[in-house]
Amino acid sequence: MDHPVQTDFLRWIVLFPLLGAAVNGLLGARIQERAGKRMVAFIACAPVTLSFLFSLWAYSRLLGLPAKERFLIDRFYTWIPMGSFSVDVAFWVDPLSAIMILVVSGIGGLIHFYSIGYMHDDRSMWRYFAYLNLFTFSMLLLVTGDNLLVMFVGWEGVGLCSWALIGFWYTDHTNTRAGNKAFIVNRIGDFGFVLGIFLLYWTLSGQGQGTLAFREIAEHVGLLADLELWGVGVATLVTILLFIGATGKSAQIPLYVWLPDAMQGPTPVSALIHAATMVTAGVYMIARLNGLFSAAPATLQIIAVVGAATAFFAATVAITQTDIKRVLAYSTISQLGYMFLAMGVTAYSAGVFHLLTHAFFKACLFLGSGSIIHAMQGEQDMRQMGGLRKVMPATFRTFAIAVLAIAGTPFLAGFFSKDAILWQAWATHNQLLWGVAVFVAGLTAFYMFRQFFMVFFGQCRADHHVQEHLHESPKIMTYPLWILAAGSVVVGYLGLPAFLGGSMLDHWLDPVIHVPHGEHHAVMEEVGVMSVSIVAAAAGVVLAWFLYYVRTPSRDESPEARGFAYRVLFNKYYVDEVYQFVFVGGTLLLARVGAAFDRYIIDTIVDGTAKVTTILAWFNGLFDKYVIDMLVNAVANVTFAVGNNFRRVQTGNINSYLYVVVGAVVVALIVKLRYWS
Amino acid sequence: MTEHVLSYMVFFPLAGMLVVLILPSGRHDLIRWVSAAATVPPLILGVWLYANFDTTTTGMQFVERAAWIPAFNIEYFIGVDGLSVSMLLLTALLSFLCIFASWGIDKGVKGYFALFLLLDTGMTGVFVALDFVLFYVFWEVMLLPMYFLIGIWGGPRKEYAAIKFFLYTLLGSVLMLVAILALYFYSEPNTFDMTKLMDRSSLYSTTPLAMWPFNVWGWGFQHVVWMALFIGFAIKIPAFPFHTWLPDAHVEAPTAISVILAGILLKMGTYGILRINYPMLPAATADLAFWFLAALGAWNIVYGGLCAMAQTDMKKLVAYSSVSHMGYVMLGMAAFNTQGINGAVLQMFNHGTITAMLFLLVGVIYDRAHHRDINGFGGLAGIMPVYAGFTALAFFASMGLPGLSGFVSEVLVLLGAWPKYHALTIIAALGIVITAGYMLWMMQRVYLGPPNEKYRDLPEINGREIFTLFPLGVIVVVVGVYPRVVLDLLQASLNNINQMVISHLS
Amino acid sequence: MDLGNLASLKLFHPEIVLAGTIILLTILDLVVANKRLMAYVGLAGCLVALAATLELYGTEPTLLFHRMVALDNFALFFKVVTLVALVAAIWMSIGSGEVRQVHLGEYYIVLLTCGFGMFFMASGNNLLMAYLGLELVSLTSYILTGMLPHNRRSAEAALKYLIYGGVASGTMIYGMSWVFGMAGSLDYAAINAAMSQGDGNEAGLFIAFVFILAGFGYKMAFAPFHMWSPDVYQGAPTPFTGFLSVASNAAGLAILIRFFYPAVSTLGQEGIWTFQAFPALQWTDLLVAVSIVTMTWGNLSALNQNNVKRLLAYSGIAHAGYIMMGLVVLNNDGLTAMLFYVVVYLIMNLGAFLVVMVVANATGREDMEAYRGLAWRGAAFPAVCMAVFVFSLTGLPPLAGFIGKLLLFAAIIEGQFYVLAVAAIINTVISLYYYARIAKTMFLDDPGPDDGPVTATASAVPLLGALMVLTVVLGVYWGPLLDYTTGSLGFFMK
Amino acid sequence: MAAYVAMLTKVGLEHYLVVGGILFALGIYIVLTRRNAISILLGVELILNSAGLNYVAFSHFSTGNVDGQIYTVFIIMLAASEAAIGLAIVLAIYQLFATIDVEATETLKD
Repeated sequence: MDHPVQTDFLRWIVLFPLLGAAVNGLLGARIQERAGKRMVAFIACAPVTLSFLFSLWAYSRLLGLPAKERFLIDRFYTWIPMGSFSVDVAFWVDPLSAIMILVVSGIGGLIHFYSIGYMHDDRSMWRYFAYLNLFTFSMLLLVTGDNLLVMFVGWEGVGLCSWALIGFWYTDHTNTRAGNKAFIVNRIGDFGFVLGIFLLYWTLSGQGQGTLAFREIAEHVGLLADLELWGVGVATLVTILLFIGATGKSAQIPLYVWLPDAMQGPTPVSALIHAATMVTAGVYMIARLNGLFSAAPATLQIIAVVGAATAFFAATVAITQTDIKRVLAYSTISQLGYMFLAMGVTAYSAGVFHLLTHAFFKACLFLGSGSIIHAMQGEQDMRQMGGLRKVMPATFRTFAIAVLAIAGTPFLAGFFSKDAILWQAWATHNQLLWGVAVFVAGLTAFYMFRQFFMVFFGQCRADHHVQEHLHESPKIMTYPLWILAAGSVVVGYLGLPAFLGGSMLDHWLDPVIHVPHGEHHAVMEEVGVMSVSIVAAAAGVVLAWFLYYVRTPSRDESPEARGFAYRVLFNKYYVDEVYQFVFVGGTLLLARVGAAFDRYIIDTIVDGTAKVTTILAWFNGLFDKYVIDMLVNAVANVTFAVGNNFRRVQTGNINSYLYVVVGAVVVALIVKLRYWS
Repeated sequence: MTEHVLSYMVFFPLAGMLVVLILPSGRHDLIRWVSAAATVPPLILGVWLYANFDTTTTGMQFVERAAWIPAFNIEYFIGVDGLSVSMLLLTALLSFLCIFASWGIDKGVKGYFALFLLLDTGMTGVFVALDFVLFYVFWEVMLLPMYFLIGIWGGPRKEYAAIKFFLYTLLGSVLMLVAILALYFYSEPNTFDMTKLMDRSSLYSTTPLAMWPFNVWGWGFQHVVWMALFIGFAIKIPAFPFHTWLPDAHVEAPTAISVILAGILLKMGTYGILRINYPMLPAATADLAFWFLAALGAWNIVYGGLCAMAQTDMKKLVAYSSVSHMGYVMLGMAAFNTQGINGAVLQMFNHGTITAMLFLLVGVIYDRAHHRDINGFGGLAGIMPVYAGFTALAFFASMGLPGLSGFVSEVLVLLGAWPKYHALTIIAALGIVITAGYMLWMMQRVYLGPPNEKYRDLPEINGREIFTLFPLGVIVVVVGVYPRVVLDLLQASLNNINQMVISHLS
Repeated sequence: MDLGNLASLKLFHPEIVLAGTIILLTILDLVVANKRLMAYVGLAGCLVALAATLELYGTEPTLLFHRMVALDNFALFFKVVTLVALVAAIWMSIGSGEVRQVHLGEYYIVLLTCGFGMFFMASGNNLLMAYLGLELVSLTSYILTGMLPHNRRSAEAALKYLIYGGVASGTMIYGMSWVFGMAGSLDYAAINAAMSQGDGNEAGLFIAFVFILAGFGYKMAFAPFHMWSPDVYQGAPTPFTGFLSVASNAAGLAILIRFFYPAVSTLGQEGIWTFQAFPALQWTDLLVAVSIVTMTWGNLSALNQNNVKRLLAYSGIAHAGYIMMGLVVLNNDGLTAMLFYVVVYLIMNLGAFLVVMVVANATGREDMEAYRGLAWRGAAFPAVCMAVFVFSLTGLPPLAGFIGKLLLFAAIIEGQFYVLAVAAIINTVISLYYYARIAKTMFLDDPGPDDGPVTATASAVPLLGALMVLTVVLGVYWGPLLDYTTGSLGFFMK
Repeated sequence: MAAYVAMLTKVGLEHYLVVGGILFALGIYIVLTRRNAISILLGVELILNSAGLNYVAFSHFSTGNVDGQIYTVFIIMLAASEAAIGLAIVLAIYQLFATIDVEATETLKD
C-alpha cells in the first residue's frame, strides 16, 4: 500500500458522464429537436456504459495486484495549492471504491437504460439525461476522490443533482419545494461536514501532517489520540461532525425528513439516487474513514444508536403508508439505518455488504414500482391497485424476488447481508441494538409483503379507464428489472457467514477495512442468532398475509378511521410539521427581525429627537423624508434643526445685529478678565 | 509602451471621456461605440499585464514615478503587486462589459457615458496608486460620477440614494484624509509615498494616548489612525453599521452601475485595508483585527444573509447577499494565515464576478417586466430557459457550490479562519446554509413553479445580454475548477503583506 | 530702507496707474456718451496696473512714504488678487442685467476706487494707513451696494452695511487709540518694539485687540461680525457681490495678517512665529474659537437658504472660518495655506457668482427653483461649471478647493489643533448638503412646466470657461501656485 | 485731601480717557437702542469722536508728538464723509420706504 500504482485512465471513469452531461446540457435541446430523443438517450447512456467498462478494467487491474498493493491512483492536477494546504484533484481506486464504482456505473447504467423507456414521453428528456449524467459524474467523483475535499465536491454535486431531479417537473411547486427541502437539509449536514474537515486538517497539521488525503489520514490517525478540544477528544469531535454530514446525505435521524419528499422526482431517479447510490454516500464515507472512526468509540456508539433508532422509526412509519413509493422510501431509510448500525458496531464490511445488496433489491423494487406507476398512468396509491400479477408478469416476478430478498428470506442477498449485521451487533455485545434490529427485520418483512399483497393480489381496485390501459412495460424497462433481480439473488453469496465458508467480501476489503477480529464464537451461536431473525421475518410475512391477503384491503380505507397510534404513524409522527414550525419558521422570523432591525431600529434612536424631526419634516423635503433609513436622516434633521435656530438670529433688524457684535466683544472681555483674576 | 502600461490603463478611459464630450450629443450609437472602444485597451493591457506579471517577487512591478508637487513630496507614483493586478483585471473586464449593459440608456446618453468613463479612470487609479495623495484623489474622483450616475439615471428614489451614498462616502473619505495627513507628518522626512510609509511601519507609536477614551482602550496613535482609515474603508465594504447605503444605492442605481458598485467599489474597502492598514499599521491591525475584522465579518455574513432572506425586491436581496459575502473577505483577512488571506482576496475577485452576473441577470428581467418583485414572477425557467440557465449558474456560484468559483474562496476563508477563531468560523459556516436558503427560495419563487400568465411571452435573453454574461460565467467555472489562475497571482504578494502583521500578533 | 515721498513714487506704479484710470474715468464720464467704453477703459487700466504689479513682484521689501506703506511680496500678492477680482468684476458687469440699470460711469469709478482702497489695506504699514484703506473700501462699498436705483433691497442693504460698518470701524479705531496710547505710535515696527519691551497693561491691550479684531472681522466677515454679509450680498448687484465676496475677504485677511504677524509677532526659526506681547495673552485660543464658530455658523445657516446668493454669502462666511484655521497655527505653512486658499476661493467663488448672474439675467430670479433642471434647459455648460465650482467649494478632489483644504488641514494637523480639525471635518460634511443640493437641483430635478430655457450671457461664457478650467487644473497641478504663495510671504519688518 | 484737590484742579490723562470711554459707551448705547437711522448715525459719530479724543489725549500726555492730533484730523474727515454717504443712503431709504425707522426696513432676512 506504500507504492500506489500510477495510472491515467481512472479520470475517464469520472469524466465520461461529465462529457455526456455537458453535451446534453448545452446542446440537448437542439439535438432533441434535430436528431430526436434516441440521440439524446444515446449521448447519455454511452458515457455511463464506458465508465462501467473502465471500472471493470480498473477492477481487473486490482485483481492483478497482490492483495496488499491493490491500490490505483490517478493524479489529475493540483487544485488548490495554498501553502501547507495543498489539494490535488486525484482519483483512486482501491477494493472499497472499486465496489462503489461498479455499483454506481453498473446500476446507474441500468437505470439510464430503464429511463429511456420511462421518460419516453417527456418533452425535456435531454434535461433529464443531462442531470442524470451529471449525477453519475458527481457520484463517481465522490467515491473515487482521493481526499476529503474532492469527495466533498462530489458530495455537494450529488446534492445539486438530486435537487434538480426531484424538482424535475418544476412547474409544480410541491416538487420544487421538495427539492429545496432536500438541498437545504443536506446543506445543514454539509455545515457539519466542512467543519469536520477543517478540524481534522488543522489538528493533523498541528502535528506536522496537514493533509486531507484518505491514505495519509489513515496513516496518521494515531496522531489524534489524546488530543482534546473543548474537553472532547478531537477524534470524537471530528467524527461526530462528519457523521452530521452523513445523517444529512444518508437520511438518518434527525435529518432524514427530505427523503420521503424526494419521491416527487421521476421514479428511476428515486431508484438511482434515493435508493441505490447517493443516500449510501454517508455509509461509504464512514467505511472510507473507518480507521478514524474506530479511533472514536464514543462516536461509534452514537452512530449505532442513531442507526438502530432510524431503522426502527422508519420501519414503523412504513407499515402505514399507502403511497407505493413512500413505503419504499421509508424502507430505504430503515435499511440505511441498518448500514449505520453496522458501521456503529465496527462491522464496516458488513455495512458495505448490505449497501451492495440493498442497491440491487431496492433499485429493483423502485424500478418495479416505476413500471407499475407507468402502467397505472401515474397512480401511486396502493389502495387503487391490486391483482396486477396477471397483467404485469415480468414486473411481478422481479418484484417478488426483490421483496423476498429485502424481507430476509434465507439464501437471498438481503438475508446474508442483514444477518451479517445482526450477527456483528450480537457479537460485539450490543444485545439491545440487536433486539431492535431483529424486531425491525420483522417489520420490514411485514410492510414489504403488505405492499406486495396490496399491489399484486386481490382484485384490481383501479377505475375502468385505468384498468383498460393496464399493460406490461416495454423490454427496455423489464430487462434491467431482471438483471437487478438476478443481482438480488446472487450478490448475497459474496458475503457468506463464517460457518458457510466465510465472506469473500471481507477478504476483498481486508486491505482497506480494518475488520475487528473479535473473540471466536461457536458456530451454533451464530446459527441460533440467525434463526431468530428468520423467525421474526416469517412472523412479519404471516401477519401481512392475514391482514392484506386474507382480508383484502378496501379501495378507500382512510387512516382517520383507524386508531390513534395508526394515525400518528401515518402522519410520520408529525415530525415534518414540527420541523416546519420550529426551524423554518424560526429562521424566517430571525430574517424578518434582522431586516426590521435594519429598517426600524434607528427610529428608536431618533425618538429622542422626534419632536425636532417632526417640526422640521416639511423643509426636510430636500431628501425623501419618509425614507426608513433614519440614521442618516436623524443626523440631517438635527443639523437642520440647529440651522433653523441660527436663521432666527438673522432677523434683518440692524439693532439685533449690533447687539450680537457688542455682546460678542463683551463676552470675550468678561471671559478673559475672569480668567486672569 | 510597456513601461507606461499602467498609466495607459488609467488614462485611456479619461481620453475616451474627452472624446465623448466633444461628440455631438445626438449621435447616441456613436457615443456608445466610442465609449466601448475606450474600455477595450485597458482590458487588453490588463491581460498583457497578467501575462507578463512576475508572480515570484513580492515587490511592486511596472512602477512609474514622476515628481508631482515637490514642495510636499507628492509624486505621481504607481505600481502593482498581485493584489492590485487581480483587482485591475476585474475592473477592466467589468467596465468593458458594463458599457454594453448600459446600451439601453437613452436619457442624456453623452453625460452618462462620459461620467462612466471618468468613473472607470477613478477605479483603475485607486488600484494602482502608490502615493497617498494620488490614491485619495482617485478615490474621490469616483465619488462624483457615482453620485450623478445614481442620481440622474437611477430609479424613483434616486436622489435620496445618491445623496446618502455621497454623504456616507464623503464622511469616510474625510476621516481617511486626516489619517493620511497624520501619517504624513509622523513620517520623517514627511512623505506620501506608501512604500516608504510601509517600511516605517514599526515606528508608529502604539503607546496609549492620554486622551479619553483612548487611554481606557489602550489605543495609541497607530490605533487611532487605523480606526480613521478603517471607518473610511468599512463604509465602502460595507461593514455592518455602515451598510445601509448599499441596499438603497443598489435598488435605485441602473443595472450597470449596480454591477460596478458591487463588483468593484465594494472591493476598494477591503483592498484599502490590505494595502494600507495591514502593511502600514501592523501592530494596530494585530490588536483590532478580532473585533473589527473577524467578529464584524462573521456578523456581516449571518446578518446580511438573514436580511437577504426577508427581502422581496430582487436587487435588495442581491445587495444584502453582497453584505453577507463581503463578510467572508473580512473574516478571511483577519485569519493572518496563507489560506485565509488568499481566500479573502480570491473571494473579492469571485464576488466581483458572481455579483456582477446576478445584477446583470436582475437587470435583464427588470428591462422586460419593469419590476423586481420576487413574488411577482414564477415559472420563468419555462419561458426563458437560457436566461434561467445563466441564473442557475450564478446562483449556485454565489451559494458556493463546489466546482464553481465561490466554493474555493469560501472554503479557503473558513479553513483559514478556523485555527484562529473556532466560534466565529462556526457562526460564519452557518452562512452556507442561510445562503442556500434565500438563493433557492428566490429561485423557486421566480424561476420555478407554474409559469405566470402575465409573462407568458417575455422575450428570451438577447445576444447583447448574453455577451455581457458569458465571459463572467466562463470565469466563474474556470476559477472554480482551476483556481490557480488567480491564486498564483496573489500568493507571493499576500503572504508578504501577511508577514508584516504576523510579527505583531501577540 | 524706507524712502521719502518722491523716491517712493518710483515704486508706486500700480497705485499710480489705478489712480490715473480713476481720474480718466471721471473725465470720460463727463464727456463720453457710450458708457460701455468706461468698462473697457477700466478693464485696460486694471490690466496695466496688474502688469505693473507683477513687474514689481520680487523687488526687495521697502517702506514708502516715510514708513506709511510697505512694498513687499505680501502686499503685491494681495494687490494682484484685488486686480484680478476687479477685472473679473468689470467683465461680469459688462454682461450683467442689473448693472445696466445703474449710472455706469459712477459705478466703474467707485468700483475701481474700492479696489484702490484695498491696495492700502494690503500694504499699509501703519495702523492709521490700514484704517484709512479700510474706510475707503467701506465707503465705496456702501455706495456700490446701494447703487441699484428704486430698489428697496439694495437701499436697505446699503443702510445696514453702513451702520454696521460704521460701528465696527468705530470700535476698531477706538481700540487702536489704546494701542497708540501704549505703544506711542501706530507704526507696526514701533508697536512690535513696545510689545517686546512689555509696556502697557494686559487688560488694556486685550481690550484693544478685541476691538481691533471686531473691525477686521467685519471686513473679513467672520462670526460674530458677519451679520451684515448675507443681507448685503443679497441686496447688492451680483457682479459687485462677487467682487465683495472675494476681494473684501482677501483685503480683510491681508490687514489681519499684517497686524497679527509682522506687527505683534516675530518670526523665529523655520517660519515659526512667536507672539510678542505678554505670554498670558493667548489670543490663538480666541482665534480657534472664532474660526470654529464662524465655519459652523456659516454652514448651518446656509443649509436652509433658498436664495442662492444668500446661500453663497453664508458659504462665504464658512470659508472665512476655514481660512482662519491657517491663522491659529502661527507659522508660515499656515500663512501659505491661507494665501493659497484666498486664490482658490477667488476663482471658484467668482465662478459661482458668475453662474448666478447668468441665471439671473435669463430668469430674473436668484432662488433655488430658478435652477431646477438647469442642465436640461439648454444651459448645460453653466450647470456643469456650477457643479464644478460648488464641489470645489466642498473640497472634493481633483478640484482646486480640495488642495486649499488639504493645505489648511495639513497646517492645523501639523500644529496639532485636533479639535479644530474635527470641527472642520464635520463642517465639510455639513457643507456638502447644501452644495450638493445645488448640483442636485440643476441635474437631478426635472425642469418644471414654467421653467423656460436659459441661454448663457455671451460675454460670461469665456470667463466661466476660464475659471472652470483653472479650478480643475489647480486641483491637479498646483505646484507653481504654491511656490508663488510661499514666495509671497516676504514681509518688511524693522 | 490735597490729592483730591489736585485731582480736581489738575486735569490728567485719566480724565480724558474716562470721558472718551463714556462717549464710546454712549455711542454704543445709542446705536443699540435707537430705531431712527439718523440717530444711529449720530451714535456712530459719537464713537468716532471718542476715539479722536483718546488720540489727542494720548498724544498730549504720553507720546509727546503731534501724531495723535493728525490722526484725529483724519478721523474727523472720515466721520464727515461717512455722514455724507450715510445721509444719502438714508434719503434713498426714505424715498423707498417713506420712513427711516430701521425696524420698518426688514425685507432682507431669512
